[in-house]
Amino acid sequence: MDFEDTPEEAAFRAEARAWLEANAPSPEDARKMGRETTNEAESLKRAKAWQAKKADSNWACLHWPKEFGGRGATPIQRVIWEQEESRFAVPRGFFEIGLGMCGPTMMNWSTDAQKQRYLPKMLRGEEIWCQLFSEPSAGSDVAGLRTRCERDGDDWIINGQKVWTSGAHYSDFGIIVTRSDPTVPKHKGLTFFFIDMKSPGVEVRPIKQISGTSNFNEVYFTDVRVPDSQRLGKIGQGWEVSVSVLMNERLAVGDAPGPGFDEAFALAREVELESGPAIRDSNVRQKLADWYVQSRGLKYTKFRTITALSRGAVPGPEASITKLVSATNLQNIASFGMDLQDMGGSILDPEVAPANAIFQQALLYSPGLRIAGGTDEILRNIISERVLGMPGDIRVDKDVPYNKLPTGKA
Amino acid sequence: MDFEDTPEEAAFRAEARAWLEANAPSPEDARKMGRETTNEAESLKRAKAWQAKKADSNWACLHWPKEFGGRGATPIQRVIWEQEESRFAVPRGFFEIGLGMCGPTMMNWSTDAQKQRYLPKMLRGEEIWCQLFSEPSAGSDVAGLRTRCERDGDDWIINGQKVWTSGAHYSDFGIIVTRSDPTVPKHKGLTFFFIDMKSPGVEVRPIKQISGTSNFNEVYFTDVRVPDSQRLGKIGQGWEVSVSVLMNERLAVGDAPGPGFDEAFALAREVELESGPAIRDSNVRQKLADWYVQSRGLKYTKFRTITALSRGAVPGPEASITKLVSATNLQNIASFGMDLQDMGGSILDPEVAPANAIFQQALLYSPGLRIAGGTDEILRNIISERVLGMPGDIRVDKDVPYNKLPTGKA
Amino acid sequence: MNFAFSDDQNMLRDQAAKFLAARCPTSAVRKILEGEATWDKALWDGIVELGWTGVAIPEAYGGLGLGHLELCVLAEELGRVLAPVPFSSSVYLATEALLLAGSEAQKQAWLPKLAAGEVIGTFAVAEGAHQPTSRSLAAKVENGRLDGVKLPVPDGLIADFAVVMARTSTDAGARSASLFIVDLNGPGVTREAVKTIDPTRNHATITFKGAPAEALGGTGEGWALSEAVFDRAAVLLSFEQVGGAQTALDMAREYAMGRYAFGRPIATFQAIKHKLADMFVALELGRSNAYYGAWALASGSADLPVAAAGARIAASEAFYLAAKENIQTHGGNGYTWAYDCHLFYRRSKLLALTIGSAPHWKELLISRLEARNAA
Amino acid sequence: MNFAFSDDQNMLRDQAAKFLAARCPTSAVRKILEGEATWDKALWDGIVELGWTGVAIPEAYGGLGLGHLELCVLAEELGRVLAPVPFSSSVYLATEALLLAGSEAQKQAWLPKLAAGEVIGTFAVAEGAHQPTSRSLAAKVENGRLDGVKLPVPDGLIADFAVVMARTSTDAGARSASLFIVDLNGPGVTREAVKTIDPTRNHATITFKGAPAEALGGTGEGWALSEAVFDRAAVLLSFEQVGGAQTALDMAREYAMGRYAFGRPIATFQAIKHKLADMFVALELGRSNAYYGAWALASGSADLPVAAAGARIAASEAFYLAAKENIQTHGGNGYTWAYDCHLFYRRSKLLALTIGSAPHWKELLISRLEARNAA
Repeated sequence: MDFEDTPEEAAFRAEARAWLEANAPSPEDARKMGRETTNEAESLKRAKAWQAKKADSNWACLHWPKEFGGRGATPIQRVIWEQEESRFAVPRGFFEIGLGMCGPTMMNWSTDAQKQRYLPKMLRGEEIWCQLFSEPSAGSDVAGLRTRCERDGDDWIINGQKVWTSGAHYSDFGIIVTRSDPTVPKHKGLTFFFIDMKSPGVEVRPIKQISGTSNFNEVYFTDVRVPDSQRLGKIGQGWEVSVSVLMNERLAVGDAPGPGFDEAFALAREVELESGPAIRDSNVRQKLADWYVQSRGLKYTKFRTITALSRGAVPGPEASITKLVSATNLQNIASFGMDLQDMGGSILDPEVAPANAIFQQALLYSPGLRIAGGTDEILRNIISERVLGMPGDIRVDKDVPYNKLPTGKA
Repeated sequence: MDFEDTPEEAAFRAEARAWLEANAPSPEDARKMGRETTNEAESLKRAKAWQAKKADSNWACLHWPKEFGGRGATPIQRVIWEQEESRFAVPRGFFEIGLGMCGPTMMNWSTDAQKQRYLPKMLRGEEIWCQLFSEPSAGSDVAGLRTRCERDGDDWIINGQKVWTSGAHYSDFGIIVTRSDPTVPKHKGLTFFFIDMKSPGVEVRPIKQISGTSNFNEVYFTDVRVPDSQRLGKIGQGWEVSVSVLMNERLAVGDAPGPGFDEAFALAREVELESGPAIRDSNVRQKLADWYVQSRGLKYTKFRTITALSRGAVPGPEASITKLVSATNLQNIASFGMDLQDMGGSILDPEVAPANAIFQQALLYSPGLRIAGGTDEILRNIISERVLGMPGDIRVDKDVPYNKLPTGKA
Repeated sequence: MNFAFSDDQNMLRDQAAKFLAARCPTSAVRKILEGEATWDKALWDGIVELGWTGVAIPEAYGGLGLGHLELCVLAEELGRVLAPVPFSSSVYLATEALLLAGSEAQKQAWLPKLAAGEVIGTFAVAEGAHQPTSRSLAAKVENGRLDGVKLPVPDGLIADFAVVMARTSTDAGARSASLFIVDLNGPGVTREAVKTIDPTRNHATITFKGAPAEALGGTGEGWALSEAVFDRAAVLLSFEQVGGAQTALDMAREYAMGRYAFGRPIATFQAIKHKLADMFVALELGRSNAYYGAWALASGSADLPVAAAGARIAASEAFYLAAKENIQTHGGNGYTWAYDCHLFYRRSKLLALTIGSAPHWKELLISRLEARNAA
Repeated sequence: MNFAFSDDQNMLRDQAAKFLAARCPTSAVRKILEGEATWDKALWDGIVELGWTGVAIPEAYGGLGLGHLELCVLAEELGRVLAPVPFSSSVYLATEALLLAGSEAQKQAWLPKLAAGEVIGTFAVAEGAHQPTSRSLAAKVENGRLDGVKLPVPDGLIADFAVVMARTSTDAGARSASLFIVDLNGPGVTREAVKTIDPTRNHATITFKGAPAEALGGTGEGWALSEAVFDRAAVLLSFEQVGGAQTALDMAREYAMGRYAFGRPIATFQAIKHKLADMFVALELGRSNAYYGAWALASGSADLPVAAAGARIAASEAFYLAAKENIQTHGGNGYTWAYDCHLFYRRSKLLALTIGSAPHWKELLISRLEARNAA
């Protein structure tokens, strides 16, 4: 056990650091590249420029194979790059879904010509991609989706609605799974495409969340025409393609963003209770200790994973543990922080509430983190089935034609 | 809302109190009537004498109809009697299953002649009854039982094993559900009897629990002969009879016995931590507050139930809530009490550990309370299905012949 | 023994439920959420017309002279629909403060107007995002003039007057403060809305600069009186919380029954069934503690301080759990602005804080049990 | 970065697992449970023969001169099988105390014997069923003679000597006590078994009346030294706890897969699946914290106090949860004496208390983080 870099790792780190120090934007410029700024168009422009710059020096996407402009980096190298890049706080939000999910999907399932056409521009940030899976009536049960595709000559016609599509409004392309045959059991009647998001009949509407922000969209498809050449995988093979994409999603999910142990500890040191400083209250101290230990447990679990990956192990369900624990803790810490602020804990004004009201904000967005990317309940299923090898839930829908399944009203 | 007795209630209370004051055993004698004494035979003798005395004055079993020697009492009257009797701490453990479950079953399903023969002796404590339902491979799933009954002329021959039978070793009779037809779905092939526990082929063995005590038995049946006249309900109607019995069980379950808020509060006032008296520690105080509020919630829920019953409502699932909350809390309080005792918390010697080691003892027996009479998981099912009206779990065993069901190895 | 509401009280409940179902659908609450108004004035007028503002005010002061049990019944129904009106501020807090501490003249002056809905009151203690303590309290009254800043003041933009806690001694400690009645439409008062997690209930920052202040209760009794007022409000709020929790549980149940995944209603999954069972258990514990609080409040029992703390702790827990897990049960839809789940979640946390957080009340409860034990 | 055990260490693990599977089945543990013996002497002899007692003792003192990582590997395997031997008392506590505080002469005198298994040591701090504090500590040493009563002393009937904490100043406070080496077979020592919740590990009440006591470390350093020893033991015990939790989870999984109810394995019910998922999550958090503790211990990191507290808190939680819910998963069988579930449950709570309870360690953790933050 050893936290030091090997000589090879140290050399890689030095190289990354040198390039970043020479090229990274100033903190002020970096802030202007985030997805959640007030001027999205400007952010997008700056972010694309930075992505292109990274691509020019082969830092755009470390885990892609070299043939597509990646670096074919080891897991440890990716971690080292992330550590170094994070010191400059350059947002990567615009490109994450494309590079993390859509790119690998295209590499696996598209033609060589398509790879040549789309991957380099995706890598350079010239074209942005999104992922169109979830539907209003198909959340945890993605394969229950209703969006139809029907063959029309060399094309397909798509009708339906997707939901929770991050970045749909600024995306150029998207990957989408649709139902081509409702008369067979649900996993068997799906077909997968990539589509041009600027096609006629595609309409994007933002979804307002509890927190008041809109990080996701609904996307409506009305007679959207897609050439058959943009089909990925065979007709009816859409579920297999989707599963290969979702495996990448699990890897991408990280710690819940927001107040954690550090912020709760700082708040407890700041706040005065009738009995004295909150940090002297043993109830506060016991809770802080729990959160410290859990957050450290997640951190060291990540170290263990990286070590295993660097020795050739296949990615496991560690991301499920991280999301399950950190989203729940975030909600609890938010509530706790507000309790510490007592009667005034409801104040959402960042000028008034301690720590710029991050506890109050986290209370409002944390419920979403317990749902998006796999609910608590689905994550526990994943852990019990994929790690512990326990059987799946009893399936009543496996051998039933999709159009004979009960659908309910919600 | 009003905690005072109505005039009728006050009169009943006065009558009960007067009789108890004139007749109840001394505290010392009362202690000798418990099931958990070292000399069970002596306890049983004394308890039977007390039960007969109660029967002579019509106090033996308030909720039975008058025709069988009961009092046909209202729910409020039962509560008043329990309140008054509890002041004398006279154990009722030997007779509870008979009076609470077997008696009502006989009233519903046996012949008039049988009622005349068995109920008065049951009421007077002359004959003790037990209930034979659970089996090693049929716990939560009672209907999965394996014990066979086979017709032989006017008799039935029973072979198999029951388990978790409280009081089997001192019981004279028992009610038992058995499988008469393994070729039909499991709920349909059951037949119910009452049996003489002294019959040849009945063997009772105590089960040692974690706590080291043996409150339950295994009962083995080897070619036990039961006359068809002792069948309760029709052949194949055994599940219906069982359900009527189990409805009574839910009512009988009360608070988990052992350290609760009061004992935890007292311990916290007794124990010194490095920081000072434990009761000054805010973590301790917050936990105590939770337990106080929960125990009071259960108490007042009981008041609400009694009020509803006295207005003619049908007993609901309140007992499930009580058992679910109090068994879990008991385990938590036990663990908490031991934590307060720190390094010495493991000491089980009642001469050394505070409060006669009740926290340590409770740690050892509380896991059983989360299981016996319905596991936590079954109780949550009951609440969701019977109170909230949610659907049952998906059943794969409903229409399958019993002998075609998979059985596993445990 | 009789641990239930009477037939008359249940009839009042039915009437209230019918009235609120018609007049306060969630669309009405959403108007406030979206900032179309600060509060639902029309609903309030209807409430006043029904006499609810005077339910627990004696007839001698223009009220209906019913009791606190009737108020509990109404509170539960108001909580069920998240009524965006200043009922709790005016009725549970300001009115109770006057009933408890007002001189005969003050009662004569204010209670009939409160009963008739001619004025709306509130109660102003907090001074920012921290626990108000005898060391931190900054607002002060000297020579009948109040200086200081109170926030968040519930219904601060709506109320006509406030009962304000202010320092009357430079020492810290239990006798450092007193209560005052302050005309919010009078001189020396500036009000500004303050954003909270629940926009469906108005809150304000109120700045006092030499505002005329009339003592309510004796000098130095501010902490004790506000504790007594909060005990009463705790019981009444616990019924609002129970009402809100019941609606959240009902919503979760209905959604789970109608939402299908994997070819079956999600209500058939134990993860959902057991979640709802836990919500129900918490609600029952909350409801039963609230009932005991109602009895203690209505009967004038000496056990009120303990009963009120129990009701507040259990009901706060029940509502927050139900609201939080109702969102979870709704999955993706649950955290959209468009679904109503978040309205209950916001309100649950608001109510859990408004007269002090759960840790504060748990501390109070144990102190009170210690005192009872010592007595 | 490399956050895993080495190939050599994993080979040691495999050897240990094979040895313990053969020599320490639960039937061996049950012999101690049933009182047939105080400990498993034959198993201990095998352990000594393999050199485990000297793994972390330098070669200069007769040990194998490996390190604490190897000891962690062994601890996990010993925890997995609930080995009823005085390994933790002698190796994690007594040996570590000597390594940490012993004079050269003391090391020369004791370590070779400990490594060779010729003597067994233990560590005696507690004086009854309460937290030992600088106010409560009663055992005292004057003129090299120890008077007092220690209980529960782990392996107190088995050990040959004990490191004993005793008062050397009549004042309370951090410098009130010192550590002493006391020969338990010597004069002035009476021992008697004391019953604990886990009969598979011996504990004793030891009464000292003028027993000769030799100082270990400086006068007044007792509290600081025992804290340092407990930090080391906390890491090692956390591996025993992780091992125990893993076995409990494995048992629960195996039972759930093989037990059928309602025509299907109970492992298909979400209530069971999600329970086991939660056990696994707690175990992973425990294991990862334990790994960090191992790194801090083995590398001599200044972060050891924080790392040790983290390992102890997370591993105690993981083992207790796994053991408790393993019983629940087994249903009726789970709470019988005949099934092995309770052996793990008993051990989990014993280990969670033996060097101080979770609340105590959480308090320590936050104090240490405050100190680090202030530095």
